[in-house]
Amino acid sequence: MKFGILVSEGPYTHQAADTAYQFVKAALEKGHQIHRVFFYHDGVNNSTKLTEPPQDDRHIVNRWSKLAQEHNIDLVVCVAAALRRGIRDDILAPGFRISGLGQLVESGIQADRLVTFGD
Amino acid sequence: MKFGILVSEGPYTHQAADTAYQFVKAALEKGHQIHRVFFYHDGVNNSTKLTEPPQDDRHIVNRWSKLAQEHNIDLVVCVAAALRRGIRDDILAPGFRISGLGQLVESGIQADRLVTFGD
Amino acid sequence: MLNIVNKSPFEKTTLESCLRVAQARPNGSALLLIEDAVYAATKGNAVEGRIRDAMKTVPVYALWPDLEARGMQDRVIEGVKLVDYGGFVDLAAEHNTIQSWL
Amino acid sequence: MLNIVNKSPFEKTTLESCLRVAQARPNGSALLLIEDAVYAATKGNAVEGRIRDAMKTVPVYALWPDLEARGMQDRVIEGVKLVDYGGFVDLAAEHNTIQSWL
Amino acid sequence: MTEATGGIEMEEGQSGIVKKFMFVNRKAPYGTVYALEGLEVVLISAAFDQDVSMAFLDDGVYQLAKGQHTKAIDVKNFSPTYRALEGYDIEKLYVEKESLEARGLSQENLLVPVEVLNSKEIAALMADQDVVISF
Amino acid sequence: MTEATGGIEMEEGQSGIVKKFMFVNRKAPYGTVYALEGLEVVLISAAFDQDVSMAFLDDGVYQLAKGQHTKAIDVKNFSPTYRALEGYDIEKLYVEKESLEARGLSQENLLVPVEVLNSKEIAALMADQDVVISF
Repeated sequence: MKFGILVSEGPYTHQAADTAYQFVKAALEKGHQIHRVFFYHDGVNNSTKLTEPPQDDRHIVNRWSKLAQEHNIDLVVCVAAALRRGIRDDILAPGFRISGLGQLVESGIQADRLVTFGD
Repeated sequence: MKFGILVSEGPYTHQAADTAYQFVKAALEKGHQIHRVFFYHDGVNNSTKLTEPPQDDRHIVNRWSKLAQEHNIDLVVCVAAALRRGIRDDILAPGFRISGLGQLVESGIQADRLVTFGD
Repeated sequence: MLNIVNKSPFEKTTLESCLRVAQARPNGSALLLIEDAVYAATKGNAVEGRIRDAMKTVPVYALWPDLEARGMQDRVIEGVKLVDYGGFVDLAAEHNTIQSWL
Repeated sequence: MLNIVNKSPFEKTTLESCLRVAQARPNGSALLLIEDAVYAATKGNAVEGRIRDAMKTVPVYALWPDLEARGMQDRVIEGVKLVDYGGFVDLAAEHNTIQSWL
Repeated sequence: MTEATGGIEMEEGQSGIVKKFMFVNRKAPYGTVYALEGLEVVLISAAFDQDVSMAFLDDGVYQLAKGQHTKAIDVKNFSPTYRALEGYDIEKLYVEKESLEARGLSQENLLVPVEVLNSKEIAALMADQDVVISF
Repeated sequence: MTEATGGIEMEEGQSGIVKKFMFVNRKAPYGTVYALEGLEVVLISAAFDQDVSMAFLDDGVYQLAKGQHTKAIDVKNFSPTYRALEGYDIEKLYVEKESLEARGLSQENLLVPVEVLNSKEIAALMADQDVVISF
């Protein structure tokens, strides 16, 4: 089955980004496909490579990048939401790309299920 | 009277940053002093100069910078919260500085009142 | 003690928690409703009775700019005192301690 | 319809809203409690009756990793079905539509 | 339009698949950005020729309240956008009766004509969707 | 320590003023970061020789629940930090009775010894503070 994922909150502040990651990992382990992970609202803050959490904590941004690299997952950051929050191409972590909201609607059309993680 | 201000949420997502700004402006108009504005939790996202909201919307980051310049206000971003969220010195808007949590406690000690704006 | 609430009473239980504590010892306490909490200052809804009860022991203020933004300017409960940002600053100056119920 | 709730029933009214709608037409609906909503799956508290009532018409699931994180593993109401992240994925695959009550 | 739709050309967007999309609005305006950014998704969805509807429940009904004046809070008043939805062929606006009544509101207090449905009717509509996105 | 305290030297921090600081915790752990980041402020405040207390109300009481195991959610378990507070001379921990009871919890379910007070007693303590910071 093909899942589309919507992440609506930033890393650390809300558990949404953690739960979304665990869901995606579990779906892949079960042999499902991930059509796209779309980051909207404060979710765009998952994508900045400047993030540096304490060493004894999980690194949410790097975790996404690694997953994208290993499983060839499309991580899309909404351009309008990103501009409002100071996320630009030059601070994007590996595996993320900035694009329009149409990519979310398209994921709703193309994926078998769209699952939202937010606040 | 001397006010300390704590801003706990990021710009646009929650109204907290707007209300804090309007409070500070009104306090200054009434002849009060602002001891410091401390940005904690997602509040640190108020400080990035990469922010670019739509042209017909208010520019929350620039609004803080201008206020700091005109009234010589100390805008302090918590270093630990900032690292967790990818806010670094090189993307800081004018008027903001990064420092430790002790600056918040000190503001609680030095100011006559500490007012928190959050979610 | 100036108690500030900024959450809709229909969405969160914050106002109820604040009032539980504030009404247990109302002396010198006031309640200021801002942002989405201004809906609690309006009449004809399911929480109107709660605010009317609170007003018996604690003065209740609401931030006018937030009421107006939400189109609630004609629905304010009689007895709720309206303040602008300047009035908010005055309230903060008049009370020794300020608690934002986040 | 898989209904997902992630907010504590003591903090927000989300669970109540979700159940109002889901119980009005329970056919084919399920409820999954995750994150802070797992407190609703525990017994001895003020909302236990609400979940027991909901279970009469809608199957209720709770995410085990979130229960364990919060130290609530020994308090789960009998009849609430426990899932891990893999079980969450299965539930999402089994239901045609998924609604996160944010 | 290609930028707004995320670089997806309309030929590609119109893949022939037509799904039922429901956008569920449960939050008040201005206190948080969800109502505004939710509306942005709805407008973009209009370009994809899908079967789009919006449901307003709980504090989401406040988004449609008449008489919003945001000058004093210095935030953009986006309530006129609801009136523009018709021009995007987004005409299915459902409001839950129970939510309206709990807030002492009625049809006359709303910016746009809507269909008022009870919880059971809203639930039936939701169950019939392919994609539900909640803001 | 100077980095943690924001570059404030202890001589300067110890300005001679001693205020009553109360940190009010009303949110559950893990669902949001407020409990964890709130605790970080409390620990720093210990360096300033102020009269510090913590109050746990509403879902904040869940922060103190015994038996937290966070391995499966891959988030750091910070509950042992509450046991370390005593070492920072932060010994005034108040828990609201009404909040505990609504959640079916009692003193034995908590990680650390606390003083259980009713709403009225908590309100009296709050009114007596100079600074109240809520997370």
